[in-house]
Parts: sequence; structure tokens; C-alpha cells
Amino acid sequence: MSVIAFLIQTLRIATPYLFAASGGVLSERSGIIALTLEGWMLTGAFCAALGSFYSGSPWVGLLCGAGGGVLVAALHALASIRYRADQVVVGIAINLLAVGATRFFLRLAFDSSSNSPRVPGFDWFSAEGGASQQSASVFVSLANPLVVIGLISLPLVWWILNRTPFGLRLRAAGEKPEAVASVGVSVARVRWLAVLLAGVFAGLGGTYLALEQHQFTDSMTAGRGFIALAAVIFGNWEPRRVAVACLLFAAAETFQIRLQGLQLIPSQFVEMIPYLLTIVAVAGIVGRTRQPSALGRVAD
Amino acid sequence: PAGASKVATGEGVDVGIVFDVGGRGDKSFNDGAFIGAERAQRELGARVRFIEPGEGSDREAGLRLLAAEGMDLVIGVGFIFTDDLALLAREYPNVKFAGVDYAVALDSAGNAIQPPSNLVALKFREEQGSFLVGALAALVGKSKKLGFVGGMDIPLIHKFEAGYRAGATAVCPDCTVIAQYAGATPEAFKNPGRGQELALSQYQQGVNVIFHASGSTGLGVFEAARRQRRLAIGVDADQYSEAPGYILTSMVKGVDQAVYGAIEDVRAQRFEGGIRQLGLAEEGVNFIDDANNRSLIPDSVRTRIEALRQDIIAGKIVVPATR
Amino acid sequence: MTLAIRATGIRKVFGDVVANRNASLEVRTGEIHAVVGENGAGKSTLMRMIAGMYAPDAGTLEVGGRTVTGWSTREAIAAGVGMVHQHFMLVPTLTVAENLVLGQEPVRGVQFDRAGAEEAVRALGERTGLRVDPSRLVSDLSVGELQRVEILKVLFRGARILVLDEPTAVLSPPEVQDLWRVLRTLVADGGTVVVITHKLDEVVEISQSITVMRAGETVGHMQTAEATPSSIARMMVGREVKLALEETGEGRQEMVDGGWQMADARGGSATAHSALRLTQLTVASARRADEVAGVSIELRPGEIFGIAGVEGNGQTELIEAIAGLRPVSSGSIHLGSHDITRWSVRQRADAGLSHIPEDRHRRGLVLDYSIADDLILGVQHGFTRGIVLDKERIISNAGERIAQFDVRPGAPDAPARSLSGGNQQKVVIARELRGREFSVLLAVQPTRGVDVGAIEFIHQQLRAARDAGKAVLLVSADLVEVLALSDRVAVMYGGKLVVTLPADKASAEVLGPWMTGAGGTSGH
Amino acid sequence: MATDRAPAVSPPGIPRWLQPLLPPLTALLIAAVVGDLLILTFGQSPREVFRLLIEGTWGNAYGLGQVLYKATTLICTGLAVALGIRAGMFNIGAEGQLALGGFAAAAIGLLLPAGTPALVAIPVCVAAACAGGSAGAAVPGVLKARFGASEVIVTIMMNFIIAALLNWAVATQLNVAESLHTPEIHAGAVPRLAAVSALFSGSAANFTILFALGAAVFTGWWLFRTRAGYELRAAGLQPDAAEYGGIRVGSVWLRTMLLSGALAGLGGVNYVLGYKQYYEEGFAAGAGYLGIAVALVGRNHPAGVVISALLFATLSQGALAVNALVPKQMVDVLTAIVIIAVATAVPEVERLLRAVRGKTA
Ligand SMILES: Nc1ncnc2c1ncn2[C@@H]1O[C@H](COP(=O)(O)OP(=O)(O)OP(=O)(O)O)[C@@H](O)[C@H]1O
Ligand SMILES: Nc1ncnc2c1ncn2[C@@H]1O[C@H](COP(=O)(O)OP(=O)(O)OP(=O)(O)O)[C@@H](O)[C@H]1O
Ligand SMILES: [Mg+2]
Ligand SMILES: [Mg+2]
Repeated sequence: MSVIAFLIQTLRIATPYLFAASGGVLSERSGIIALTLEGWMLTGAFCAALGSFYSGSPWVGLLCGAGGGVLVAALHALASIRYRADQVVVGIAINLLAVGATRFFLRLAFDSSSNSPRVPGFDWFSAEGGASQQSASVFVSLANPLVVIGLISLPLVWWILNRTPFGLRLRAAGEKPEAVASVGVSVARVRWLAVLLAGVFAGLGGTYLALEQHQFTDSMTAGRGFIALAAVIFGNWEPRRVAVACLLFAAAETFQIRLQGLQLIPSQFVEMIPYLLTIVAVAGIVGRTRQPSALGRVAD
Repeated sequence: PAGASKVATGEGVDVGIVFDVGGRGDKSFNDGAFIGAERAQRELGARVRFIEPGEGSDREAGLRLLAAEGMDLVIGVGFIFTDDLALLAREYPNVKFAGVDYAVALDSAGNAIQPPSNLVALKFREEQGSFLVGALAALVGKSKKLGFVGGMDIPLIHKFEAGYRAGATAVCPDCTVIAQYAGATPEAFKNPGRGQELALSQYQQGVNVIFHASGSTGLGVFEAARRQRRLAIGVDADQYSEAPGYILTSMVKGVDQAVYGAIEDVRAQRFEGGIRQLGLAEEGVNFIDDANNRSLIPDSVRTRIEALRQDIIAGKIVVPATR
Repeated sequence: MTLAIRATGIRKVFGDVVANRNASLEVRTGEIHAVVGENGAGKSTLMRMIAGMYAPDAGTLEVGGRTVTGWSTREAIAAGVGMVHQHFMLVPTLTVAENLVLGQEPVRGVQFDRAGAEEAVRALGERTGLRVDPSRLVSDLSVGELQRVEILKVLFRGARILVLDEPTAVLSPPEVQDLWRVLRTLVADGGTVVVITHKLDEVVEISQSITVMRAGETVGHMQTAEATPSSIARMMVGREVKLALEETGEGRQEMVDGGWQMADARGGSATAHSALRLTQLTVASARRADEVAGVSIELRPGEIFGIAGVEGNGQTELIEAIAGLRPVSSGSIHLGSHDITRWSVRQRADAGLSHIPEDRHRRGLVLDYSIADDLILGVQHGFTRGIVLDKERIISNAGERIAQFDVRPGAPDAPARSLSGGNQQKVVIARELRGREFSVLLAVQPTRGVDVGAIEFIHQQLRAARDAGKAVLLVSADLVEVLALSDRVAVMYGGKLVVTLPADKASAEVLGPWMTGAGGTSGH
Repeated sequence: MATDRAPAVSPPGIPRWLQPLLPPLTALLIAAVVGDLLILTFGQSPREVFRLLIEGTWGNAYGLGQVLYKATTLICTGLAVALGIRAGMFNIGAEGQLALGGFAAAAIGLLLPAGTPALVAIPVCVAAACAGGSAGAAVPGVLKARFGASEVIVTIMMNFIIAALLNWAVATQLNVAESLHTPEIHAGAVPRLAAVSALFSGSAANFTILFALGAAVFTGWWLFRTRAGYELRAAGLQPDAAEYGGIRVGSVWLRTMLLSGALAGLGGVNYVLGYKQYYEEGFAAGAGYLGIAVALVGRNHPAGVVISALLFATLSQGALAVNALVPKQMVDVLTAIVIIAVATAVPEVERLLRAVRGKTA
């Protein structure tokens, strides 16, 4: 029972990571640094809440969330592809922008600096259903279309990358954009598509957060985009390994939540676990990572 | 000087309020202050200006801006304004200041250091309110395990935990409290996703009631309560509407009343500086017991809690403020 | 005969560099046409406009009689124009087949049809005789194979007009012959080929007509039948030059006024201890543990020891190990009497090791540094007062080197990036030969991609260094160059020196087979 | 023999001295236009808002003091980021290093006995701040130098780790009841500017700005005049060439990271020694990330960093001044827009300038 509860909690925590990391893989494999995952998620979360609130339907919220992700992704693409701006700088700026802009519009739409009102979410089998046994109620949290989409998002990215013509071009654009250009394929177009698609995924990650909580809260992504980016790197930009990394980080967090109850070590130290794990991974102490050769490079 | 003379001529008072980082709409003490100020606008004809500061030095700058404009009363919402208020109160002796959650320092002998005479420290005895909801949770919860979710892991929040624990063990000596915190940075007050997961894991461990003191993070605790059909206890303001039916009660702080009171005092020219401790006796803290949640609380429990309240007011029970 | 390509009055500007000013080109259908010119003459730029990669700023371009000025790569490909670039345009992490079909992927449903792609590639290979395993990763291929994939890639897209930018720079003689065979088949089928090369003997051998470019302009056009390497060279630089090919034999007597102190090094120390001694040197690379597999060389002062061989046989690793840029797995390196096996780059350099690196863009120069700053790279600690750089001496040093080596344009504060390849190489050589004290020089591909005028000059400098008693370890893929300069010649293959001969016993005929790994069986 | 370079003539009508300034100016213009639009959505007059903004900052001594105060921290983090970039490293950890520096200064200030002469205490505390920042940067530095680990990721992760670590230290080791800060330091306070000129009275501006300006001069000298700077820039521009030139790139990276951390840590002095005399949880919030913007707008040149730090400080202080008309979130948005505009407009305008020069050649 507690093992199942552990796994299910891990899965729930992993869902936003899986989404955002999917976007991260797509964007980075095409050569565009995905430091903006956090900002894409946050905007996605805000737009999802907005859409769900005004329409009364979480499905509209879902669409809006994806659209919100795409919107900022487009800004990112415009700056870093069309105008060849430094991707790390633009990434950080867009993260700042997302925090500022969501607050700004939160003020404008709901006259609050911190929360939106409650919005409809996906709770098909919520408590009212009468599932009184604990085990049933544990599984309930998985009966959410976003959890399901989240679970298949990285496999989907894997399929796109390794089985479609677009994926082939995308990988080539991230490794050697000159080669792609030399055969008459527009690197910019490939990267634009990759980044917009990445925006969809990351936006859905934010959507999950907002609809699970039935509201948008200022800065509610709380660094999850960075954890997802870490998972992308930890997973060596390989969808399957990235998925494992997401689950691993989520498991570490679940572990932390459970360990904290025992009060063995100060919570601050437990909190560090995922970050330390990431540093250890990036340092290559557990195995070398190799980033796409053209990552962050401006293509002429 | 300008401010003082205006009051004398009987006009409405000018009030400036600087919010804590959460800002307006936090459904918590910033909103409490806002509600109090609005009421003063309506009923007392006060003119109120709000400022939402940014990082560190902006707090002082915001207060200074208002003080320099000749406000009659400048209010800082949140303990974080303590030093800034003390500083400005000395610099602007003709302006009145009020600090919500103002942190009173102790001198070497352990006595409270009095703030300047034009500054009133509006302090709430959160531990007393937390004590009552702790007892309530233990009596209503039908479980030997109680939950607590804090925001940032800092002494200020430990105060809630300490009172809650004390209240629970006072009525149920073999009860245990599972206390967890959402994080180590101020972000921990804004992470409902984490709050939900913490709450879910506590409910799964057999907890039936969770008290949160974690800002927006607590909204995730309520989500978990809905999902698990368990109970949660709100904080600062009446949070019943966040999850109707699943909110056992809320441990409320009378920030609105305190702010309104301070404005009224200034208007009536009976403002007095010093420390104003707002505990159960002063009705500065309380728990919600109204039409919404009356059915959740058996009468026997209500009687028991009232007895505890009287004991605390009478000083027979001293609630610890540290864990 | 119709014209396949006709370019007139082409102008192309990059920022503040005018790459083409009044370039023209006429290529007849069915011929092999050579384009020659010094480094930076604008050859590649002109070809890229033909292939649709850039649009000209002025002028017109016609292909097959149709005006196509400013078309796109895609349009060019559709019209049957394909270009094989100077630097490979292949994605190392993809397979041969994936690289070939990139942009024109066969599909089954929405999925990429990998089997179909491989089959198509295999079929094309059969048809053209350019066989490469379609399922291999490009990163695993040899340089010659990469070249083949590049040509296949263009042919796969149905190119009828093939533009090749310096295709032979990295090939061994037999591979060059293979390439010529493919090109001849192509034109026999009615295709057209434009080849850029710096090797004038190749021009004479393969082309039917020639266009000569200088400083962004087309300065001449001739039929190959009426041309000789020297006449082409004359037109390229606008004066007489001595070609490496003609130098063999006379080189030894030649004395250049280089201002060297004529030490007694030659006679005296040749019999004494060696200048550089490698003992059973083994070096690993990322790919394999024995990229260099037990190489021993003893280099005497006053000799040029040439290492010929196709690229990728461990030469890079060997030189990097000697220079201290790569760790040694086993064996030892002695510089004079010092065991330098574990020394740092700086220690080795200070002990008298000079190094003209293989890749001037990556290693030899900081492209965004000024010429003056690049002229002290590696000896910067000699240009300081305390911890501060001595600006005055850096500038005066630059003035001297620029004058000595005729670097053009010669503003010391111009960025190295703004120089043409040949002039960049001169900066490196000026620094390594005159900018420091040294006893041993590692010279890797010292004239790669450098035009004939500069080649002549660089060869003179290497000889002068030798004559001044320095030991030179020369590595070059250009067999002619190795033969022209060296006192002893070795061939490196598979990480080993498979044969070492004195210069008078060595020739292209003897060494060629060793370079392809067939040396042992060729009967010598 | 080569294609001659076009003579470096100016495009007609654009004076030469203006050319390097043109890209950032264009960016600021774009940001100003976007800002106007945002202000209009709130139904306010852009002219009025900008007038208030300037009045509340450069318009009076107090506002100016606040701008100088905020600029001081930003100069430090901006220099930290710029130095890293010059060596080819993105130090996104200035945020954490700044916090660590501030904490170290406070901790040492608490250890020193009260009454330690300022001439001793200030240098000791400042050194502690630098050392603290360096310590935070050492982890990414070592990992980059030793294992080639991406400093971008490691510094981001370090920001989270440092935040948790400092939270633990303040919450459990050095806490003052009911606060998020340490006790006041016993020695090492840096005097306020107000101590010299009553004009600045009330503002947080203090003499740390001299340290910051000194650091800027030092950084410029170090980068462009010393051999270490030569090697640092080479390692940044072309690590392979630097290695060839006998430069130990790994150790250059490590040293630069330590220096960069020290610069960021120095920023902590401003708040801790110069303003509050204690370390407070979250005092650094955002200043590290803003340092990236400062470095970028300042084009990684120390002089540029100082100017752009003043610009961002003006925006930040101005946000407070215009709070009555537009919410402060608007300025957050505007700051981000400035960064994006600079990042995009600078390369674009430079390309245009080059093209114009080429055409007239
Ligand atoms: N049926 C197929 N259709 C299209 N492409 C294929 C197919 N099978 C393999 N590939 C290609 O071959 C390469 C390796 O294929 P393989 O099936 O081994 O993938 P993998 O090892 O599961 O994934 P990865 O390459 O991401 O590790 C991929 O780059 C993919 O593009
Ligand atoms: N994309 C570019 N941006 C800026 N300058 C360029 C670019 N491409 C070429 N140049 C410059 O234009 C000039 C002509 O270059 P090009 O490559 O056409 O010469 P080339 O004749 O091919 O020389 P090489 O024989 O060295 O290959 C050179 O000075 C080169 O530096
Ligand atoms: Mg595989
Ligand atoms: Mg070329």
C-alpha cells in the first residue's frame, strides 16, 4: 500500500516535470537553450486558469494553457531565432517577464496580486463519487487527462525525434545547422516549430499545476521548470533517459516529503537533495553528458 | 506637522499602507489590512493610499514616501517592517505609525523594548488561536495523528506549530502531530502544488485534520482535503469558501479590526503608541464557529474548547510560542 | 555548346569585407571547370551564390540560360545545382542514409521510412560506384568516406551541375584518383562540374577550362590545354612564383635571407644528441586507445622530418601529445636532454618547442584578438612588466613581424578574423618561427588552404629554419609538399609509422600505397 | 593578396562616436515604446508616469541616493556576470553568491568584538563578503574546471542550495526572534553617504559605492591590462587556442569563477554593512539575475556595467515613485522588456551598421 502510494505520489509530482522536460528536449535538441521552461510553464498556468475561469470548462483551460506556452515560446523564438539574441539572456529575461506579466494581468483580471479565484479542473472521480477506500482514493488522483498526457509526452517526443522526418531535421538542426541549410531546409523554420511545440508541452505542465490546484497562484511553478531542465541534462537529452530523470527527481521529492515527517534532518537539507543530485549528474560523476553540438549557437 | 493639524480641523484622516510582498488579494493578512482600511474609508471618511514594495530597501522607501507626504497614519503590514517602522517613527515624530505583526525585541534582561511613542505594535498571539484549533482538531479528528503544514521553515511559523501541538496534546496526550514545511525560501509560501502533496501524504498516514500556516501553499492543502474528503483548518482569515465542507475552521487574526481600530484612534485623537498584544482575551485571534461549520463541531467539544479559552485568558494555561 | 552557368558583374559584401566585386564565370555544359585563386579571392563566395546560399548584392546569375539571380538553396537543388562544401556539411550524429535524405525524407504514412532511405542510398551507391554503408554513423567515417557521402548527397538530389569546393584538400592520392573517376563519369553522362582547388597540377589534370580570381574579381579565363601550372600561378598572383613541385632537388642549396644566426648546428650537433626523441609513444583518443600506437622518432637538429599520410591516422594526436595538448598513455618524449613527457604546454614551449598547429582557426589564433595580440599568444609572459602587459613592446613586436612576413593588410590592431586564410597562417608562422626561441618546430599542414604565393614563402621559411639548425617535424596530407621539403620521410597509417625513407629514396609512387595501407603488399 | 577590407568610413550622417552607442540606445527606445503601451493599458499618461519616475529618482537628492544605493549592488553583480562572460562562462549564480557574501559579512561582523576600529573591521568584513561569494562560486568553478560541467546548470542549482543553506543558518543558528534576520553586527558598519552630506539623509546610499566603483576600475584593469586578463579573454573567446598558447584554461575558469563570486559577494556589503547592519533572508532577491541584464546592457565592459546598473536602479526606484499610477508589476515587465530588447536589438543594429558601412565602401 505505502509503496503504491509512494509511486503514485511520485507520478503526480513528476507530471509537470515530464511535460516541461518534453518541451526542454524538443527545444534543446533543435539547438535552442530551454532556460525558459519556468516562464513557459508559469504563463501556461496563468492562461489555463484564465481560460478555465471564463469558460467554466477545464478543457478550454487546457487549450488556453497550451496556447499561453506557445505565446511566450513564440517570443523566445522571435528573439533567439529571428533576432539571434543570446539564448541564455533571453531565457532569463522571459522568466522575469513571465513572473511580472502574470502578476500584472492577475491584477488586471482579478484585482489580486497573488491568487486567481477558484477555477474548474479535472476532477471526474473526486471525493463525491463515493470511493471510500483509501486505495481507491489514491488512484483517483491519476484519473486526470493531464496525468495521462504527461505520461505519454516523452514517448511522444521520442517518436517525433526518432521516427518522423521533422524529428530528423530537428536533430540535425541542433547538431549541425549548416548541413540542414545546405540542403535547402530552413533551420529557422525547424527551430521555430520545435520551440513552439516545446511551448505547448511546457504550457501543459503549467496547466496541470493550475488545474490541479483549481487556481493560479503567483509564481506557482516554484522552480519546477529548472528541475525539468536539470532532468533534460541529467537524461543526456535522450527522451527515455530524461523520463527516468524526471521520475527520479520526483521520487526524491516524494522521499523528502515522507522523510520530513520523521524530522530526522533539518528540512532545508532534505530540500537540497534534487539540486545536489543534479549537480552530481552534471559534473559527470555518474556518467558523461553530451549536449547537442549547436546548442545555443546562432545559425546564419 | 501637516497631518496633525488636519486631524484637529476634523477632516478625514490620511492613511498610507505598505503591503507585505504577498500584496493585495492574498486572502490573508494583507487583505485583512485592506478590508480594515476600506471600512475606515467608508465609515470614517479616511483617505487611504496603498504601496506594494519590492525588495529590501523598498520597504523603508515606501514608508518614507508616505511619511514625507504628511500622512496622519502610516501602516506597515507584516513583521518584516519592524526595523523600518521603528526608524521612521523616530525620524517623523509627528506622524503616527502602526505595525501589523510588529516584532518586539527583548533587552538583555528579557523585557520587551518599547517602540517609540508614535508607533503602535499590533501583535497577535497566534499561538493561542493555534492552541484552540489544535485542541479542536484532536477532539474532532478521530485520529491520534494530526497534521500541520507550514510555509517557510522559520520561527515565526513555528509559533503556529507550537500552539497547535500544545493544544492537541492538552486534550489528547498520546496524539502526535506530523508537522511539515513547504520549503526553505519565501517561495515556500507560494507553492500550492507542494502543499497538496504534503497534505496528501499526511492524510495517507492517517491524519484526519490538517492545520496550515503557509499562505498560498495552503490552498493546495485544501485541494487535498477536498480530494481525500478530510478536514483542513484555515489561517489568518476565514478560508471556508476555499473548500466549503472541508474546512473545519480557520484560525483568524483580527487584522482588519486592528487596522480599523488604529485609524479610528488617530481620528479620535486617542492614538497611543506601545505594544498592543491581541490574544484570545482581546479577540485579536480566534477560530471560526459560525453557520458554515457549526455542524462539524459537536457541542461537547465546543464546551471543552470554551473552557480552554477561559483558562488561557485567565492565565491558567500558558501557551508556548516556540516548539 | 550551351552555357551551364553564367555569372556577370557579381558583387557580394559581408559587413565591411567585399568578398566579390566584379566576379564573372562561364561554365559550359558537360565540362569540368576549375576555379583557382588565392585565399580570400572570393571563390567560395561566388560558388555559394550559384548554389543559392547567398544572394548577390549586384550582378546577374544564369543557370541553363535562365536568370536565377538570388535564388534559394531549395530552388537551386530543384534546378539540379548541387554543392559540395569546403567544410563538410554532414551531421555526425546521424547515419549516412539519414544525412543523404535530409530534406527529402521518404515517408511511410507519417513516419520516416528508414529502410526505404537506406535502400535508395545503396542503389545510388551501386549506380555511381560511390559505396558507403548507409546505416553507419557519419561520425565513424574516414575523411575519404565523408567526401563520398557529400558527393552522394548532392547526386541524390539529382544534381546535374556539381560544384566542389576544394574537394581534394584532405584526400590521399588514390582517393583523389577515385574522385576524378567519378567526376569524369558524371560529365560523360552530360553533367557539369565546377571544381575549386589550390593544387595546380590537379587543375591541369582534370579540367577543361579555368577561371582565375583575384581579390574578389575574375581576372582571367583560359583553356586548360593552353595552360601550365606556372602560367596559372602567374595569373593568380600577378607575378612569377616558384612552385613546390619544381623545388624538389634544388631546395637544399637554396639560401634565404631570413636573418638567422648561422649556428654551427648543422654539422656539429647532428652527430650529437637528438633534438626531439619519441620513444614508443602511445596516445589515446576519444574513439580508441591506440590512436597513436608506439611511435618512435629521433629528430636531429638541422633536419626536416616529414610525416605523410591520409588524415585521421593519428597525426593530430601525435602532434598534440608532443605539444602537451593531449596526455600520453605510454612511452616518452625528450626535448634535447629533457624528459618532457609530463610537462605543461607552457613548459615545453619555453624549453624550445614551437608549433604551427593544424587548425589555425581553432587553435592557432584567437580570431577576435588583434593581430598584435595574436602575435604574442603562447609567449605572452615575455611581454609583461610585472603582471601588466607591455603594450609598447607588443605593438613594436607586431610591427616587426608584420613587416618581416608581409602580412596584409598590416594594421596591428585589426582583428585576426578580418585577415584572409593565407595571411592568418602568416601570422601564426611569424609568431612560431620568429616570435620566440625554439629548437624544434612542429609544423602541421603549414600550407593547407594557402594559395601558391604564400606556399612559396612558407616553404622558404621552413627551409631557412632547418638551415639554421632547427629540427622540424612536418606533418602534411600533401605528399608533394612533404617530398619537396623533407630530409627524411615517413608515412603514418593506423597510428604507426609504417615506413621511413631518406628523401632521395622517396617518391609519390613509392609512398602512395603505404598511405592507403597497402604498402606492405605492393612489392617494394 | 586578400580581398581588401572596405575602409572604415562612417555611414553617412552617423557620427563615429555614436556608433557603438547606437545598438543599446535603439533597444532602450524599443523598451520605452513598449512601456508607453503598458502605461496606456492602465489608462495613464506615459508622459506623466515618466515625469514622476524621473522626479522620484534623479529629481531629488533622496531619490538619487536610493538610485545610487540600488546601483551599488547591481554594479557588483553586473561585474560578476560580465567577468564570467569574458572568460566564456555564464555565472547565473550571482544571486546565491551575493546572498552568501552578505551572510559572511554579517557573520564576521558578529564575531568581531564591538568597538573594533572601523579601519580594521570594514576591510575584514568586506574580505569576508568576497570570500563568501567566492565560496559559492567555487563549486561551479571546480566542477567546470575539473569535469567540464556546465556552469549554467550548476550555478542555477547552487542558487537553490545556497538559499536553503542560509535559511537553515538564519533559522536555527543566528536568528533574532520573530524576524528573518541575524542580530546586528558589532563592528564593520560602512557609513552612509548621509554622514557626509545631509542631502542624502534618509537614503540607504552608503560608501559601499566606492568599493563597487573601485571593483569596476579594478575589473577593467585586470581584463584589459594584465596578462591574466589577456589569458582570461583568450580562454573565453577560444579555449582551444588558449590551451595551445600554454594557458591552463581550466584553472583560468576556476580563478575567474572565484573572482566573479567575490565581486558578487561584495554586493552583499551594500545591504549588510552599509544599510541594515544585519543579514536578512531574501535581501538579494533578484539582484543576481538582474546582474545578467546589467552586464548585457553594459556589453560586458566595466564602464558599461556602471552605466547600465544606474539605469536599472533608476527603473527599480522609479517603480515606487509611480506606484500610485501604475502597479509595480509594470516595472517588472518593463525590466524584462529592456533585457529582451537589448539582447535582440544589439546584434541586429550592429549587423545593419556593418551592412551600411559595406555598401558605402
Ligand atoms: N523503423 C524506423 N523508422 C525510422 N527511423 C528508424 C527506424 N528504426 C530506427 N530508426 C532510426 O535509427 C536510429 C536508432 O534507432 P533505434 O531504433 O536504435 O532507436 P533508439 O536506440 O531506440 O533511440 P535513440 O536513437 O534515440 O537512442 C534513430 O536515430 C532512428 O532515427
Ligand atoms: N560569411 C562571411 N562573413 C564575413 N566575411 C566572409 C564570409 N564569407 C567569406 N567572407 C570573406 O570574404 C572573402 C572571400 O572569402 P571566400 O571564402 O569566398 O574566399 P575563397 O576564395 O574561397 O578563399 P579560400 O581559398 O581561403 O577558401 C574573405 O576575406 C572572407 O573572409
Ligand atoms: Mg539507439
Ligand atoms: Mg573557399
